[in-house]
Amino acid sequence: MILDTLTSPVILFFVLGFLAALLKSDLSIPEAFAKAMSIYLMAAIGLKGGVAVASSGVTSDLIVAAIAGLALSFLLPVIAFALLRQFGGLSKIDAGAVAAHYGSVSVVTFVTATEILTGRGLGPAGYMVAVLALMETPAIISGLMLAKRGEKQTNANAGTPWHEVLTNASVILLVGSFAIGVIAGADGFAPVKPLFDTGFRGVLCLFLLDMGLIAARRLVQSRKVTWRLVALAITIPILNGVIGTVTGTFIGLDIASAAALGILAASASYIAVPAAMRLALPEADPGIYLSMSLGITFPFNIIFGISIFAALAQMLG
Amino acid sequence: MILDTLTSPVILFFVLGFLAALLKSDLSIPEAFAKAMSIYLMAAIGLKGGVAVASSGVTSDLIVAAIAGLALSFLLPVIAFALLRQFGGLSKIDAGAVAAHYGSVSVVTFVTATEILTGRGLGPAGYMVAVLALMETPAIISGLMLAKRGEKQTNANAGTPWHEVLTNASVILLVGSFAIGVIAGADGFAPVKPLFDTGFRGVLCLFLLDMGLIAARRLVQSRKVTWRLVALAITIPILNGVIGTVTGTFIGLDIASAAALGILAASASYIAVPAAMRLALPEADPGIYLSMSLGITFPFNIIFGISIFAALAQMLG
Amino acid sequence: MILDTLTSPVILFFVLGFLAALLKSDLSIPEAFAKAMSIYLMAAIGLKGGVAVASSGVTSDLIVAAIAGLALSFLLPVIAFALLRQFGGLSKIDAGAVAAHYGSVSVVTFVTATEILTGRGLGPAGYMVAVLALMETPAIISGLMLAKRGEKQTNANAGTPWHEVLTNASVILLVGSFAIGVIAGADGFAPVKPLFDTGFRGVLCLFLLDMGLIAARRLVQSRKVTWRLVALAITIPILNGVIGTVTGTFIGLDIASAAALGILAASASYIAVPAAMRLALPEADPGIYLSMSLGITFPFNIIFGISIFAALAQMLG
Amino acid sequence: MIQTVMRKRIEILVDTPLAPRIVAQLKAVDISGWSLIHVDSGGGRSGEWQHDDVTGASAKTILLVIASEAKTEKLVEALAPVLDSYRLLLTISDVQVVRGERF
Amino acid sequence: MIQTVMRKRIEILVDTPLAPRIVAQLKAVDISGWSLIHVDSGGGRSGEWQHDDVTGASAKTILLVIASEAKTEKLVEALAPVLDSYRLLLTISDVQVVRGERF
Amino acid sequence: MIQTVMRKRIEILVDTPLAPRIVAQLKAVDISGWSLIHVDSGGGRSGEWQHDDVTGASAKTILLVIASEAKTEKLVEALAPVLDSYRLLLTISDVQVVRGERF
Ligand SMILES: Nc1ncnc2c1ncn2[C@@H]1O[C@H](COP(=O)(O)O)[C@@H](O)[C@H]1O
Ligand SMILES: Nc1ncnc2c1ncn2[C@@H]1O[C@H](COP(=O)(O)O)[C@@H](O)[C@H]1O
Ligand SMILES: Nc1ncnc2c1ncn2[C@@H]1O[C@H](COP(=O)(O)O)[C@@H](O)[C@H]1O
Ligand code: NA
Ligand code: NA
Ligand code: NA
Repeated sequence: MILDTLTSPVILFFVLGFLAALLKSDLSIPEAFAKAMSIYLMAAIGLKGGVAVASSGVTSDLIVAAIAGLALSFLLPVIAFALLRQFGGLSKIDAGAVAAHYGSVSVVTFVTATEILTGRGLGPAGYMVAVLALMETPAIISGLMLAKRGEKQTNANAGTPWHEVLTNASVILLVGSFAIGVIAGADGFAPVKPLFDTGFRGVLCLFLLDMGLIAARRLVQSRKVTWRLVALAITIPILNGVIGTVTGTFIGLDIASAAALGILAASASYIAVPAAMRLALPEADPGIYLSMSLGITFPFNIIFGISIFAALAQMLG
Repeated sequence: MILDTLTSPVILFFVLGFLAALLKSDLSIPEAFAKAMSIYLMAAIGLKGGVAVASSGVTSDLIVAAIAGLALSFLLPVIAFALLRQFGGLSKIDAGAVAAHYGSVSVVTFVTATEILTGRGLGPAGYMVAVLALMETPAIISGLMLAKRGEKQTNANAGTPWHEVLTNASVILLVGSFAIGVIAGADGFAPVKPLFDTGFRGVLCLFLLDMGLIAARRLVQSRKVTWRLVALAITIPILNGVIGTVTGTFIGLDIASAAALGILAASASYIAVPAAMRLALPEADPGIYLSMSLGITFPFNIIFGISIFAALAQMLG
Repeated sequence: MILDTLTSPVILFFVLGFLAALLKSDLSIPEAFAKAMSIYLMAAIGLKGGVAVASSGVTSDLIVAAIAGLALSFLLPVIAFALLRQFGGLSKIDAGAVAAHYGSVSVVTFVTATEILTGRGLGPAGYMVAVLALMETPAIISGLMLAKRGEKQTNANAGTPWHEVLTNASVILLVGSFAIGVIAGADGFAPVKPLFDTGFRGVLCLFLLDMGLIAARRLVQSRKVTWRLVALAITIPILNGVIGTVTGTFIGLDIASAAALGILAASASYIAVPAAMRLALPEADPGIYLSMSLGITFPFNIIFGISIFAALAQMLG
Repeated sequence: MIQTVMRKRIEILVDTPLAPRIVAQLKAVDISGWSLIHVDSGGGRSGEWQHDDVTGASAKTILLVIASEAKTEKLVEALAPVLDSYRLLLTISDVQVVRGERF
Repeated sequence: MIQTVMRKRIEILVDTPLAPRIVAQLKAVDISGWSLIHVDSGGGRSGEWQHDDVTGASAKTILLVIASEAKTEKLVEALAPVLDSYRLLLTISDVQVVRGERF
Repeated sequence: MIQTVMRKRIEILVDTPLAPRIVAQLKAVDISGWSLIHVDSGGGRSGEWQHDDVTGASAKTILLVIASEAKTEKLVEALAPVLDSYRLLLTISDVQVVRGERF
């Protein structure tokens, strides 16, 4: 199955980008174009999820999955924090910042997983997009709580940046286009479908080309990641992914959606959370959390994680 | 009918952007991508208009509509100028600059209207694209004449920037791709149709998302717009739109094209004219004309204006 | 046949851009968007070539064409160098730098030719994409050898920048997506085909619009191009194109592929080679080589060259 | 000759996500104007970086501020506590300004 | 040691659509070189702005010019009439320049 | 008052493809930090140019470096041989730096 993944153009473009950066090629995707693609991908996935929920309605599965997602995002940082402190040897602040990343989710990992699973007839339910959006922020709160546990009084400047967290671009875009999808329904979606559906996988290829470049450069430029942290950047997603997949199966989700919940749990944020951490914990070292989540966990999930948790969900389901 | 408009994804994305900016979200569309989309939209609309005229030929309707458009663009600033001076309390220079915006047109308002009207079986004639292009510049000239009326001698530096006005990007692009459409015809257009036709509405969604952000930020950041000016930024487009729709009906255009002429008259430029005014009337305050045209009139037209003038055209027609 | 070319939207957009720049319009395509389009075009052409080879297999034609391409790229600079020194009056260093451009290839010229030839039922074989990639770099080496012939010892700083030349963005992207096409095959390509195939010509239109602007601005801003150099910027591509087409026919390629080889030989690089020359021969004047390759040869090939070499291949074939 | 006055030109290199915080500090010491200059990439003791819009967290920006000497001193005092935790690079030089009354 | 000479470093913050006019003034006083630096956003007494390519009218740019003192004075004189109407921000400082003959 | 120290502010305008070479020179003289500022366009004796990402060869960039006087001198010496062939524009000015120990 991993081999299967490795012949998909989507993954191959990621590998191409990764190799190009390791070879120190001057290949680069203009930032504006990369950001445009990420906006497109989020709008597309939000719309499609919303349209799916518009036709299925609000089911009990949706509600159960939403609660499970919220709980996972809130609780997974606790385990990660313990590992990062004990085994990883990080300071309380750095450990809290990194833990928040692993509790939150990576939109691109989810999108790639959806594409690959759908290609195998394992497309997750539309409401998983809502779960994705819900899982972005709780981890930020628990990460900050862990980082500041035991401190007397947090000064105003360093408190949780509630406003930024709740109105952050990816949350607004996902929730907003999900809502538009729900309102417009399949009929309203039809006229915009050519752009948001037909072109989707091609754009994902080019976006993953860029993510490969960014991930490998991040890996090469990082100076502060010890071997223990490298090990954790692979162990934590496996652990989280297993917990997520088992939870998904246990609460009765279909196989594909349980796999998707596992992948969400395994994925680490590299958009919303770094921005929030830079604001709320400026003392935490961005070199550590970006190298781990973007340089190691992201490629691991794209190439191995997706297949692993899909296989696990099929075994359990 | 307004409700109808409000469930179209195209409009909903505009609303999403508007709300995101009001919530002070950090959502933003990269400038380069926004400009790319506007170039795409102008090329697409130009091509489609040209292809339509290539098959219909140059009809008397086309000629009559073109003359009407030119006249409207030249004359509408006079009414606006009087209102802005008397009721709005603006200086001669600021009033002239603002009036030029209201005589000229907004390409995006036209494009959005075309999409929405076509969705209701009310697609305007292809030649209206030529009318759109013709209406961009005359208002600049009459706006400048109004602003400088009574001045002895205008110094060279502050004269009409003829060259910039006539070769401005949107005029060149609209006229150029219209001409390409005419030359290529339906057969020549076929191979490029997938990009310029199929993807059109989806791109319009993302572009209006950005316009929502820009319009709301402009509204929030503007400090110089009095309540009187807010009232005029709604009254002038209504007045102009009614004049345009009535004129369109009167000169014998079909219902859809009369509505389109109304919408062109109602719309206010925020690309070609601000650039020209910055050059020709640097003393005029850009805060005023951009806030009015982009912050108030543009959203008003997108959400209400299009439906109002379409309804009026149907009543009259 | 040239007239035929001149009514294709692809070429007309190039002409529009060219005229807009000559009129000193402020029309401009955001750099990030232009670069994004060039990445898209290279990925698309690489993929399509790879998929074609995946189904045809490695034929003897492919191998013969590859060898011919390598030889042409390596040898054509020698003729160009002699002409540039003798007739053009350039210094050894400038002549070597310019000669490298003419031995190498222009991806966009190739892509445009492929589109136009395919439109006439003359689509070149898929493996020509591999030939394109192979022809990019040998000319750099022979250009540098010519520029430095007779020098005792080249200092380290000014040696051939092997690493940059071999990992340069367009080589990596073409070779990489060619390989992805080969691995994925027609089945793997299917899901991404809507983006990379259907939208292709439309994107090419917008890209050529930008190339028209860039080429004309380059032409206007260049101050160092004498009439002799202008003449050579037209003579060299004709000469090279004839050599390439004859070679292609002689080694037994089909008519379309022989024409394509001619066009590759005629085309002059304006991406990979200028970057390499800036590094390896910083003393060479970029004003000369960019004006010749981008300002004169590129438009000449797009508007006349493609048709000329296609006609020649048909005559010979 | 046109009258010029001496003012301070302050350049603050800051992580883009933190820039609004610095702007808030400017306003707090009554400095009313600033400009953000686009920085493409850079390197320092903590490694190299490129501007990247996807993970905005690693981009940097230069805040350019013209201010009077008195306000500049106040600003430096105000930024002192975060200089290290925000990893700011702060430089100050002298400039002649035309129409300097406004600073 | 390499020879350096003292020149003026002029920074002019200007609305992007007006930049060509300033460049024309540079040429008029015989200054032959300039560079345009990208400004992303800013704020002043007339509110805040972001670079926006759609309505180009509200973007700003920094014109960086190295020139001799004599030419700088001429430039400032030449720009004096439009300083206010163009809302220019103009600063001048001293710099050491290598290969300074050309300015 | 916060302690500031005097350092040199070096601006090097260079063709973007050559920037990595200059950065290598910085490292060679033990300067550990630099920032690349985005330049949109410009003009000089050899004509005008716009930043263009398609043919990257004609874009330019400003390398901004804060360094001690001693390192600055070393850098200028090191760049001397390529100043002309690379067509560099190099300016040096004085700045006050907070936390200046690191330069
Ligand atoms: N003190 C300052 N320092 C740096 N930039 C400034 C300053 N004041 C104004 N600006 C810039 O100039 C623009 C116009 O200023 P104003 O005319 O005061 O609104 C602002 O938006 C800033 O980009
Ligand atoms: N006096 C100057 N002030 C600022 N930038 C300059 C100056 N002279 C040249 N430049 C920049 O350096 C580039 C090359 O200059 P040149 O070698 O004179 O053509 C120009 O395109 C400008 O971007
Ligand atoms: N000496 C310097 N001159 C210019 N920019 C610098 C310098 N040192 C650091 N920087 C910038 O500040 C960023 C952070 O520096 P550091 O904290 O030393 O890693 C670097 O990536 C550069 O963009
Ligand atoms: Na997670
Ligand atoms: Na109007
Ligand atoms: Na060639």
